[in-house]
Amino acid sequence: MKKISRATAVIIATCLATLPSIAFAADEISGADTAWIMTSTALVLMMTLPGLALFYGGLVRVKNVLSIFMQCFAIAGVVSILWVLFVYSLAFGDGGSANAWIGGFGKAFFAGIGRDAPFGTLPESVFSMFQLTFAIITPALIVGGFAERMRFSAMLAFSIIWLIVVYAPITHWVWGGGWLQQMGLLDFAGGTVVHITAGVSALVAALVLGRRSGFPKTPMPPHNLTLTVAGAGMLWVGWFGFNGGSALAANSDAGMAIFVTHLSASAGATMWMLMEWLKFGKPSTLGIVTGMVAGLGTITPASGFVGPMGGIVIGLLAGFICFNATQIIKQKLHIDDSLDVFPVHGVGGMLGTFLAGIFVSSQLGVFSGAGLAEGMTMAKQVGVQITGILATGFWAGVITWLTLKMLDAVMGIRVTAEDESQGLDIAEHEERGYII
Amino acid sequence: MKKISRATAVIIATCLATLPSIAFAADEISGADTAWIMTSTALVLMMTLPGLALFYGGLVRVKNVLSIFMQCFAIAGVVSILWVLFVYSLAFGDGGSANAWIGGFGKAFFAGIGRDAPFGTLPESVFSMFQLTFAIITPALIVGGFAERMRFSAMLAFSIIWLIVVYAPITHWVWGGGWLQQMGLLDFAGGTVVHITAGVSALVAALVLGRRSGFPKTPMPPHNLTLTVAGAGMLWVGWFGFNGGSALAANSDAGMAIFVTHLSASAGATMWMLMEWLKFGKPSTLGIVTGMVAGLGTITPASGFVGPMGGIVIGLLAGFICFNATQIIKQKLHIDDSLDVFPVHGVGGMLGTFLAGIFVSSQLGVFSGAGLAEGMTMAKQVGVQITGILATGFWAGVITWLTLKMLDAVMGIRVTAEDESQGLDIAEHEERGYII
Amino acid sequence: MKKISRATAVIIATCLATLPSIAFAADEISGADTAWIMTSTALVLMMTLPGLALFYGGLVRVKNVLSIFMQCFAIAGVVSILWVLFVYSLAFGDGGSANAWIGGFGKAFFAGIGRDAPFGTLPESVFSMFQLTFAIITPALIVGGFAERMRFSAMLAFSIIWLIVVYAPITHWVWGGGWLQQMGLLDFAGGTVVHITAGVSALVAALVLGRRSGFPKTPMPPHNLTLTVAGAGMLWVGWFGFNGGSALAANSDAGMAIFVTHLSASAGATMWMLMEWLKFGKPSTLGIVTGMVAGLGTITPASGFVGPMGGIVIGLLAGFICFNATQIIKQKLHIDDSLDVFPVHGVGGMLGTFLAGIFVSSQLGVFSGAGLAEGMTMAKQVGVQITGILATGFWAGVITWLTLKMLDAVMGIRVTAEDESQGLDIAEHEERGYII
Amino acid sequence: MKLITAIIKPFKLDDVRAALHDIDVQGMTATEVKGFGRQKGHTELYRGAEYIVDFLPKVKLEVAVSADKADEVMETIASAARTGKIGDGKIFVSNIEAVVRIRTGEKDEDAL
Amino acid sequence: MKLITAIIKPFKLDDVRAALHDIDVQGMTATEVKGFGRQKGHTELYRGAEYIVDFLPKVKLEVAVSADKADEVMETIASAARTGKIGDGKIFVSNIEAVVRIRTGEKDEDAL
Amino acid sequence: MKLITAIIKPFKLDDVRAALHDIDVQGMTATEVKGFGRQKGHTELYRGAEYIVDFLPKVKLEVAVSADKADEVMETIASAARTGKIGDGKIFVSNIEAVVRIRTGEKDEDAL
Ligand SMILES: Nc1ncnc2c1ncn2[C@@H]1O[C@H](COP(=O)(O)OP(=O)(O)O)[C@@H](O)[C@H]1O
Ligand SMILES: Nc1ncnc2c1ncn2[C@@H]1O[C@H](COP(=O)(O)OP(=O)(O)O)[C@@H](O)[C@H]1O
Ligand SMILES: Nc1ncnc2c1ncn2[C@@H]1O[C@H](COP(=O)(O)OP(=O)(O)O)[C@@H](O)[C@H]1O
Repeated sequence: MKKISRATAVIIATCLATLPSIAFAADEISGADTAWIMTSTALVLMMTLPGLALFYGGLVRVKNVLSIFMQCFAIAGVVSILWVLFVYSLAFGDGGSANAWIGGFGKAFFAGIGRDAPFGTLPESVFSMFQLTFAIITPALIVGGFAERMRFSAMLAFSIIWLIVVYAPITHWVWGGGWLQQMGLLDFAGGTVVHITAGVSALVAALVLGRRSGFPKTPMPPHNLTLTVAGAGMLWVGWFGFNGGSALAANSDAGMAIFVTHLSASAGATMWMLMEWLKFGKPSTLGIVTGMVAGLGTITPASGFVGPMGGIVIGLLAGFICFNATQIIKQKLHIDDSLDVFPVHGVGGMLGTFLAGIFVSSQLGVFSGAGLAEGMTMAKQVGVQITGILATGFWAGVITWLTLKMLDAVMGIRVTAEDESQGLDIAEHEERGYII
Repeated sequence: MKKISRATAVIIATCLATLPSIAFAADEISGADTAWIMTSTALVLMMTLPGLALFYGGLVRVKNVLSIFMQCFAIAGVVSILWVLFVYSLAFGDGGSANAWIGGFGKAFFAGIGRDAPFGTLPESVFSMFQLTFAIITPALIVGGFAERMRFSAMLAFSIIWLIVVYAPITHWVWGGGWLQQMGLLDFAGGTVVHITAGVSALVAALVLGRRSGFPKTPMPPHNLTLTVAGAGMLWVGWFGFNGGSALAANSDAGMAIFVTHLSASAGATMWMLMEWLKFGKPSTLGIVTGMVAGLGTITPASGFVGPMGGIVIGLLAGFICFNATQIIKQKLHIDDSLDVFPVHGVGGMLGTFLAGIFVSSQLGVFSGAGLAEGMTMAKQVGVQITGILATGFWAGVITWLTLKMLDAVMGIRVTAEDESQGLDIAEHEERGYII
Repeated sequence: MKKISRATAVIIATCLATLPSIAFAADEISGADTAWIMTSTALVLMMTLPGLALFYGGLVRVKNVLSIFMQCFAIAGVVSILWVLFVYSLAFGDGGSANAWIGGFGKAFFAGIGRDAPFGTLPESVFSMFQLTFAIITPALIVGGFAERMRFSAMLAFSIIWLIVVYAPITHWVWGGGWLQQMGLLDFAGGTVVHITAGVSALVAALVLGRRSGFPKTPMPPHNLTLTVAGAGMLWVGWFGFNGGSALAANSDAGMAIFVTHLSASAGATMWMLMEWLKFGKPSTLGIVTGMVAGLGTITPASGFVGPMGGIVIGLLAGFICFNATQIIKQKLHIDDSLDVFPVHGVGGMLGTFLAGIFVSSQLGVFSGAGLAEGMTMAKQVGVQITGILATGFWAGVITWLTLKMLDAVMGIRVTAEDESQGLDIAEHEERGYII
Repeated sequence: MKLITAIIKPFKLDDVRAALHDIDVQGMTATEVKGFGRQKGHTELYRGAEYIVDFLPKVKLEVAVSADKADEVMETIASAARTGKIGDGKIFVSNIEAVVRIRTGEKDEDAL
Repeated sequence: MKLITAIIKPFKLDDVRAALHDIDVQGMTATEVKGFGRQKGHTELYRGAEYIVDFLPKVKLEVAVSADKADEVMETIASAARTGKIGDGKIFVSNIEAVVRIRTGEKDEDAL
Repeated sequence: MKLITAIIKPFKLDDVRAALHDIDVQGMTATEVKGFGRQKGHTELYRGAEYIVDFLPKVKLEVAVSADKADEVMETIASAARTGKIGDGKIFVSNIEAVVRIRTGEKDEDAL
């Protein structure tokens, strides 16, 4: 019990910080915590640029590699500007009477926040910048669902609307003092906020946009797995900042979060390798890195709450379940969620959010975690977790569907068949990846 | 006013440290600051190796990709050795009566500096190593000006002379207690020291060496934009260490520097994308990453002084002005500054140094920065900034011109036409980038 | 003398920590140290994934690039799981009466170690995770010895046995309170534990497996030096965490370790470049990055003990000696240590472990280091160093030979000639690196 | 014997191969080539520098067949490769005087 | 009809195409090839292992033309591709018996 | 003059070149091609999606020789390229009517 107080202190602090209280009046900025969160910020930015860009870029056909890069960079640019203008305020500001649902405009333009204003033990600039890197990677993850066929302009419009209507409120619900946080949802680093929202939205986008022409008959193998592997390595490393940084401090919570994150990635990779070995006779590089990402996505919500052996179990389950999910979505249902965002991130996020409610328990022997919060039972916690999964998945799915339908009517979301066959690099950006 | 005291404390401290005083006698090494600056050092090294090497390497033709890598690595090797021998001392040592212009040899061989000797709140080894990463990237940036045609041996000779005669003194002027620092020049992380010197020198080198054969008639498109994008991502991430580390502490100045750096990169990228969209009908990956670099270079001198909204404005201006500068230099004037070092870094560095004098002001509403130093007016500050721009640009340009002319007479600086057509990889290094 | 107390405090602390004492009862976790070691952990992981994977991947022929990646990722996955199960305990646990040779199972499953349990000034989760990244990279380095011809399943079996029988005990000898540590061996960051063990094992593996078919008649040039250079840059940067993190604190020892690490890399790169220039007429990119790795590997054991000028000398010697070693092993002896692991890491590790005993001295003028421990003479220290070199090299070599012979009898360790000619990517993993 | 050389659009390769397979032609050799013709290429822009890519990626297919089968093969390729849009490509027929199967040393018609 | 096959230096491709364009030949097909001949390649060194690259990158240009135009085309290519240095390449002329334009089904001269 | 075109296994290229060198043939041109024939390709698997690669990488070697040397060249290639396993490839011989050496303008036999 004592332990959970530490593990959740951060979350409670975050919550309080959004209230117009004087709770932090006496807070001091900690150099160590600041150093660590600035480092984590760099690591999480590296996850998207160049990490995810390379990971995804290698998976598409050679004619679309730049379109992936372009989408990742454009999202980073536009999201960052909107973040300062008002999205940070919507996510982490005080929403007054609507605070259960959404923050207000009090922090718009980052105005009125002193250079030295503390947020917990961090300068608020550092907290806001750290969170911004999460707001960048989440819409960038969705790109994998509609890769190789969406118009660039429509992609940009979609990402902007999605950021404001899906990402900002859900972040507020879970981390900004909103209803899910009040309810006690355990989501340390973004199982719901990042992975479920991205995974579900990618699935919906894949369905609304339709399959790539030729799918599933024509093979569409990755054009350059060296990029994918380079990106995978950066994702693994960067995730230490993603989960470790979510402790918002350089302490043992951060340290344990990194440890379990690493172990889950390892277990996910190993399990996926074994599944392929058993099922197809040979394990593949693409498989092992996919298992790694599944392990990473799945541990994310649980990373601040579970112990090393819990982390391994979560990773093994991630490898097993996400592997099967991938087979079902693409090979059985023939849904062209092109880069498997839903089966890996969506399913992983759900699984991890669920398992966080279990492996947090301090009653599981060597598999114990930090312990449930005072007054919580495992059953009650799991109920909260399921509520969180359903609420965030539902909201993300519905808004994505509505937004894309609306955009399709207004501007068209899919490139012409000719542009698709020529490739988005030439058709949308007039350049080619390689001239070798 | 209070705020500027913090923002400039570092600079003043740096200045004092170069005097033979006992100012730091009572200083304690801070673990947090040390942790952050060691991290920043790693980030800034990553900017050059592999960041800049990949960024530049992707932009040249396939036959010259290794020559770029080789130049970056060789510069890193040779500069580092010279740094310890005497260049660090010239830049940050005490120059005695000549201290306004150049440091002395007191710190040569890093001799007499104890393992635990403090420099501000850092071990001096950490400060020196951090600064060394700046001394590496600056000559490496110049490589872009003479890419694809300079002899390797001449490149090495040039870089060595340039380091000693341009980089060391200018660093001393601006950060080592020299005349520009005394005058109150605001250059937080190297708008003058790094970007103006590199940009101007690259332009002069492009002029002295002459155009690549075939330019501008023959198209010379980038051979592998996946390298360029990978490098661009590392530059973005690494710049957090470049600007954030220049606070020399893990505090809110570092945090705000990172925040504005990120925002300027985002705004620069977005603006360049919009410019291309408007002017050419389609935005490109190469464009968006170039805009990002322009935003990063431009915010550099200002990054410790401005606020988030100021950062966005600086980034937007960087995107707009550097975009047009690129068009003018290459398309109109047909100067073969091959990888656009001057229009991006040189113009960006000038612009940012200038704008630092404006957006530092605390009188600009939501666009306010940390505030002018006591006794400064905006007009006076802008005057100082312009002095800094002119002095550093002039010195770098003249010395580069003289050095190259001298080297051309002594050893020849350009490869033969045949070697140029065969490519530097085979001609100068007997190896090829790809055997696929 | 005073200085060495600091430099060795860490090692002594490590040693004590493995004893069932209450030595650390009063220890406090330091936020700054925790921040730095978490950062270092990320940096060292980046060295393997994607660093080493890319470095090695670029050096093989195009048909085997994925097999290298696969081996690196699979090692990371499996080693990490075993680490928590019992390998960490064997390396750093208390071995009771056998403690001179091996740790016990007391820390198996990471059980009984509280989330906040301190290890020195770090949470133990952070110490264990940092050490895990070393346990990953060491077997991954060996991959270079048997590249392009070993069966994936045999590679996995070998790595597992090697981790348990070679890596765990040797780590215990040197850092876990074992006999070499008691004897006063200076190995700051793994000259013996990592580089000698990996280098010798790679050499033995190359001999047991035999040459690649066609070697040395058929040329087998690197297929993609852009990968190798990208990986090289990440290795250089990551090594700051490897050596700097080995101080286990954010202090001046860490700072100086980074400084000398960087200088040795620079000197190694420069020296290799000069050697090629003199001997072959042209310096190459592959050469300069190989020299860099030689400089890094060689400084590793010495990095906490020597000064900047000592670092330069060590790097120059590394470049010179490892260059010649490479020529001898491959060109003269025709041993197909395919990616030159022994001449670079093995010879470098030996050289550096030896030189640590010399340049630690505080009697060498500008080349002085931190000073010998009390009661040590240089002769005695060098004797200890040589003992360490021989013991670790011998153990690693013998066990590797036995393990491979055993595995060859049981399951076969080499792919068929046909698979070798088709390439491991298709034969073992059914995928291709590039479809461009 | 005749050598049928066809320059076709790359994405038609699978269709053509299937069609040839149906008429019992199993051996053939394909090469990636750059085609210049009536169909025009595209423009690329790099930092404002225009770069006109005037060639189009095509596949050259070479099939050696006995003389009496040449017409059928030509027709088959032509109809499988046709999209009706500019740039569909050409078929050339030339004479081969001798053929050897390297593995067995078989000659001429037997070697096809 | 004739097939003119020219092996030329890669950097001469643009000149040759322009020259052919001037004499009204618009269609042609280019392939990247490796040439072995009198002109020698270069040496590459990787960690001391010497690697002799004895081929040279060349471009093979294939142009089908009517028989009466063959000589003019040959001359044009030869003069546009000439640098006078070793390795300039060769031109081969062979006979084509039939041509089809896939898009339209046009035959022989009409199909060129 | 004759054009000998051989489709061979890539790893046999060096042997074939050496063998031709021995009988004084020095010029030739090689192209990387994809072969379809009796020899089958392999399967690739990406996240469970099967991808059948039915072509095999081959090298096409083109050698122009005087008519009287054609048989010797054919035999030489055939024996140097033979492994006896399926997929060894084919050799085709066709007629060349004219040859030009671009550098000198020499014609026909002199140009080889
Ligand atoms: N005279 C020619 N000789 C060789 N190849 C040709 C010739 N004309 C056309 N080709 C090839 O055929 C392709 C298609 O020709 P093009 O003129 O674009 O369209 P179409 O065949 O529909 O008229 C070209 O890209 C080129 O590869
Ligand atoms: N007998 C030949 N058959 C086919 N191609 C040839 C022949 N001889 C030369 N070539 C091609 O022509 C190119 C140039 O030939 P080379 O002997 O180097 O110079 P030159 O043509 O100036 O005498 C070679 O690289 C090769 O591609
Ligand atoms: N009729 C053909 N026309 C052109 N190329 C052919 C033909 N038949 C075979 N080839 C080429 O020869 C190669 C070897 O043929 P294959 O049937 O696999 O084996 P083999 O020659 O041993 O019977 C093929 O991959 C293909 O490139």
